Amino acid sequence: MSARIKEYRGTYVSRKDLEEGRVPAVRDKPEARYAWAAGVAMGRFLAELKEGRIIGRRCRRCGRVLVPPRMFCEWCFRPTDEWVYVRDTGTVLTYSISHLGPAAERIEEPIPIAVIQLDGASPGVGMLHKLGEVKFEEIRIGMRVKAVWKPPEEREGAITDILYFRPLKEGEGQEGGE
Amino acid sequence: MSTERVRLPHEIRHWYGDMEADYTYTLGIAGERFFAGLKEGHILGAKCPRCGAIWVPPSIYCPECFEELTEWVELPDEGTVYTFTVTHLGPDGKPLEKPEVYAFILLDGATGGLLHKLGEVRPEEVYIGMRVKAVWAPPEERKGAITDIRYFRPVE
Amino acid sequence: MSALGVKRKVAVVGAGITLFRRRLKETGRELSFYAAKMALDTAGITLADVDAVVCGTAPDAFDGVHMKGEYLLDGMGGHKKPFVRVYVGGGTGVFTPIAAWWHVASGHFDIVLAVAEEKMSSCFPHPQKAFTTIFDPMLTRPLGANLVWIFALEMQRYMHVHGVKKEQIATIAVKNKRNAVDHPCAQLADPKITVQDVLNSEVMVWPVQRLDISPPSDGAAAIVLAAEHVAKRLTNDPVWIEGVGWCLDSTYWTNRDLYYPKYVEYAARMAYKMAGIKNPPKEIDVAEPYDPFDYKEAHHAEGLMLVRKGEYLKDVKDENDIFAKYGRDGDLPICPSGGLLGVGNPIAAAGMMKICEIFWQLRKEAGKRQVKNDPRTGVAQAWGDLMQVGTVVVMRA
Amino acid sequence: MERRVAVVGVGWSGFAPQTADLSYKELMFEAATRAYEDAGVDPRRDVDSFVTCAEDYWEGHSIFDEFVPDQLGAVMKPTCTVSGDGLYGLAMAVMQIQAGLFDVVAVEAHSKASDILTYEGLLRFAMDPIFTRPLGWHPYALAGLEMARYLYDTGALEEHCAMVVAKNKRNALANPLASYGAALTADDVLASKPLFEPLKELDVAPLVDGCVVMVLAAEEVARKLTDTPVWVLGMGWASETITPEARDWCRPIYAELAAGMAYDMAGITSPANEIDLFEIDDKFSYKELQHVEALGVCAYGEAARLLEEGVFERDGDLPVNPSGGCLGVGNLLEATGLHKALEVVLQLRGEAGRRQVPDAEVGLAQAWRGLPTASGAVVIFGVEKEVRA
Repeated sequence: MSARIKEYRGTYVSRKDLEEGRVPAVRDKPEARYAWAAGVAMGRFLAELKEGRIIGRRCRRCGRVLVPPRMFCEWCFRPTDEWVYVRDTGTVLTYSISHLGPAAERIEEPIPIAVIQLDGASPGVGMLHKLGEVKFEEIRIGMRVKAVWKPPEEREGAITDILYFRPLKEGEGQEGGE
Repeated sequence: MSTERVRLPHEIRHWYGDMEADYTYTLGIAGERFFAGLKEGHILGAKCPRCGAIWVPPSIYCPECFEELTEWVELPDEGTVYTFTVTHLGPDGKPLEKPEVYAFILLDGATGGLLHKLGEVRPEEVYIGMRVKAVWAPPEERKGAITDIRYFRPVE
Repeated sequence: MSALGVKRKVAVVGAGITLFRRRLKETGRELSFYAAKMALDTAGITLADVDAVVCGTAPDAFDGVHMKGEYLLDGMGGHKKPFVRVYVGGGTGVFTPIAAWWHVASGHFDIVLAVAEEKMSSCFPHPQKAFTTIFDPMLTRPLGANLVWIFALEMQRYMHVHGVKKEQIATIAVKNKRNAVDHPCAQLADPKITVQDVLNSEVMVWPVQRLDISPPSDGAAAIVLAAEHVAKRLTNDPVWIEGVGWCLDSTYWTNRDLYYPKYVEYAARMAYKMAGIKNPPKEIDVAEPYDPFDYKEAHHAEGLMLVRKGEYLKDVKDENDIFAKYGRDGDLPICPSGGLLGVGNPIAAAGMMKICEIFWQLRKEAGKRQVKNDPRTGVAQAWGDLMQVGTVVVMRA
Repeated sequence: MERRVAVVGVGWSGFAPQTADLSYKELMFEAATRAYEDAGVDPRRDVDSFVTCAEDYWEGHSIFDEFVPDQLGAVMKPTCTVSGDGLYGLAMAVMQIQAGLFDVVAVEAHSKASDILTYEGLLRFAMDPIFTRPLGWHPYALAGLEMARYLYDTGALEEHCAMVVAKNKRNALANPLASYGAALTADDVLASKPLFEPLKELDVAPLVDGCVVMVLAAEEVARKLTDTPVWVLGMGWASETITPEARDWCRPIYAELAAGMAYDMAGITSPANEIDLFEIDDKFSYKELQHVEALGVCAYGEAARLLEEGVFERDGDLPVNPSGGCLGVGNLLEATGLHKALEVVLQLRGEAGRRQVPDAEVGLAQAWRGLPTASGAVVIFGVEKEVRA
């Protein structure tokens, strides 16, 4: 009875009220740490990244190559069948440029990011990563890119073993996607 | 169920991470009043106009009747041990140096009471029904927190 | 859906809401109480009349309490009652009444209270730190992702596929923030905002700018649902829940084309089928699609099939155009409440606010916000997870 | 008359303190595959809706709902998460079917406790941040307080609690899914390390990993799918406030209310006479006694005596936790209730192997959400006599 309700309740507190203790508060931080078991699919994916390779899984029924790999096909609901290496080149499906860091703080150097369909993965199967060595105004959907890896000795089996994707140079990676 | 499993120990991989962030909780309407009371050396409860219950710690609503509670009642800082436990582990699960006695103290006149430590008593002397009284921190050390009461001690 | 079909009619008979603000002094339990109590009062009942309580609240990492439903439960009226919390991320606010609906429609309960709450200010200095935990810890968190990333990627894809311009999208923010001026709980109403203001606002994650986004908020909202025989006893103008739908897409959002929310379409199809709606734009008089970002209103109106894919902003060039099409006296009023962009975005409570708005609109109790087309049928929708879940409720006067 | 609903398929995976070789997704896929195979359904075609039960901090993921559909066959289907025990999920599924929305619904719950490094820290974070957390207590201290008052109130002894532990760990020896089976005496339990006196180390159910998936179907579909439908006869759930100071320290009111609701629905007036076996929450030993009484199996304060008489043994008149319970199988977090339901279903189907309770036709599963909550659910299952050949 919106029009008939006289009072909507709630007591506003400004950030300053809180910071300067005019509104008393309890501060706390949880102890919430985890060691997630990577399992079969992600365990292998991370191990392959350490070797400078990107691996997916193929479902023989629908024929898709899935990156990141999983041991099940979500469309067919059956186990996936085989490991498939995909290339470290691909095509930008969508992109943006972040002026914010992980805690939504403003950052000096904006980060370009993209969803990239890797060559060898099924159409539409992309992965999220950063872009680098590129002028922001040159980034386009459809742009061809290639992974820039950390040196082998610095890799730890993580998505960050790829530093970023850079634009393909002319004549590079012309074999294209499947 | 998949066509392949991990078998060798060195192929088992874990990924470490956390869900830790900083939080600041406003005390709320009832909490602000209650903790301000502790700072002044008072234990405040909230009285339900419908069922007459006096809730400690207080709330702005009666959990039973869902009436809004606006009447504040000062309660004595004495009560009865309703239940207690001799605690050997700290909050992180590590052993305490010396066992502590935690109790739920039913405050005289209240529907609820306070969870707190007992002091000035040996664990084997504590019993359900024991009369206890709050031992307060000196006024200048109080911060408007539950630790403004240091512990409850036997009164007999 | 079952061939059996739904047998028992369920109505909304009361609604309540708190102010939505960046930071409120009340605890989550206290905010829940305000909203729940108001819903009961406006329904003319007390908690003793309530058979069960359904709780909706989004990530525990916002309020900063593990098992947050248990924490909130007595403020929601759940003490000594059957109480359950349902959870589909940002879709929770509209899903909570869906779960409450099946409590009643199944025949087990006659009166159910549904309460949604969020207190995002607890996560200090900024809720975004908690937002990052919604991402896959191995694939996404290590990249330093913040929540806006994925929406920026989606917005870009939407603009690219349909050739939609940022100037057009900004009109949605203008409409909703202006509409919110008439909402007594609104956090970010602005009667004078222009498209240029939105385009000049700080860039967050291109193409998303500050005024494209709804703000984090504290707040709560609630409704009372009743079985037909009880509803008719309680009120002369019950608002019936005639369709419910929800749908969840794959976790692997980088493996999907983000230009269109197919999961919203599926959820809408389920709800429309149940409500017997065959031609949504003709049969729906007022809509509250989920608008945490301005482009999402377009995205979701398309998913709800209120317009054709990619055509929500067709011929919309400026502020006047959007009000002519989707204003309160426009062709199809959309987000007359002011939406999340204007009223605020305490996640689950924001979805519930949309349900409250449709309830008030269909009862003709929305005061200055009342749409002018004598509405009989309305739809509310929310969305969440990793651009993944759609929740839809169709209501009729 | 409400639409009848039956369990037509069950599946499980894990049930070990450590499942480091599988991700939680792979664990879920395994349990789901078994359940769909058991039910004879294809989830992509036949299952209309999916309900998963999880809490974000147990998983280490905010909005855990995001991470569930693929491995359950639930993509682009009505799928939701219930932040609660698996029995709540089961109740939601039943209501979805009874409302006339769906014919076949799958329910999932799991524990991947071995992914958690800071269990105590998480429990502490579940307490009220204003009134309870600042005490700086280990959350299990609340169990010590409750146990002490329960023993005082009923006259039950620590020895009785120890007997519960010995019984359940012995039952667990006959259960291939149980990780904590042991041939122990009550004296061994009494001699274990005091934690929150009177609560001792062996009074506490240790954590374990495991996943359970169940497929539920409306009567007309259930009859087509299986010759051994296990009917949901009754269900109930209830909560008390999170504020310990405002709760009843003697009686678990949440369990009394949940049981009352379930009995009303099932038309049960004398649980001890009408129910053949009970799977009851025993995350702490005293909780089994408390819950037995709350379920009306006996009067308040009588459970200890019946336990002494052997009534709750697997071959007793009223078998309680023939699976080994949480004390023998482990604390499965939100999967606790679905594991108990799984045991009841297997018993009613006559598929419980060495731990089979003879001639069981009606069984009850009950779960409590664990500290610091006072919330729980009850589901009663039954089979038709002629089905059990």
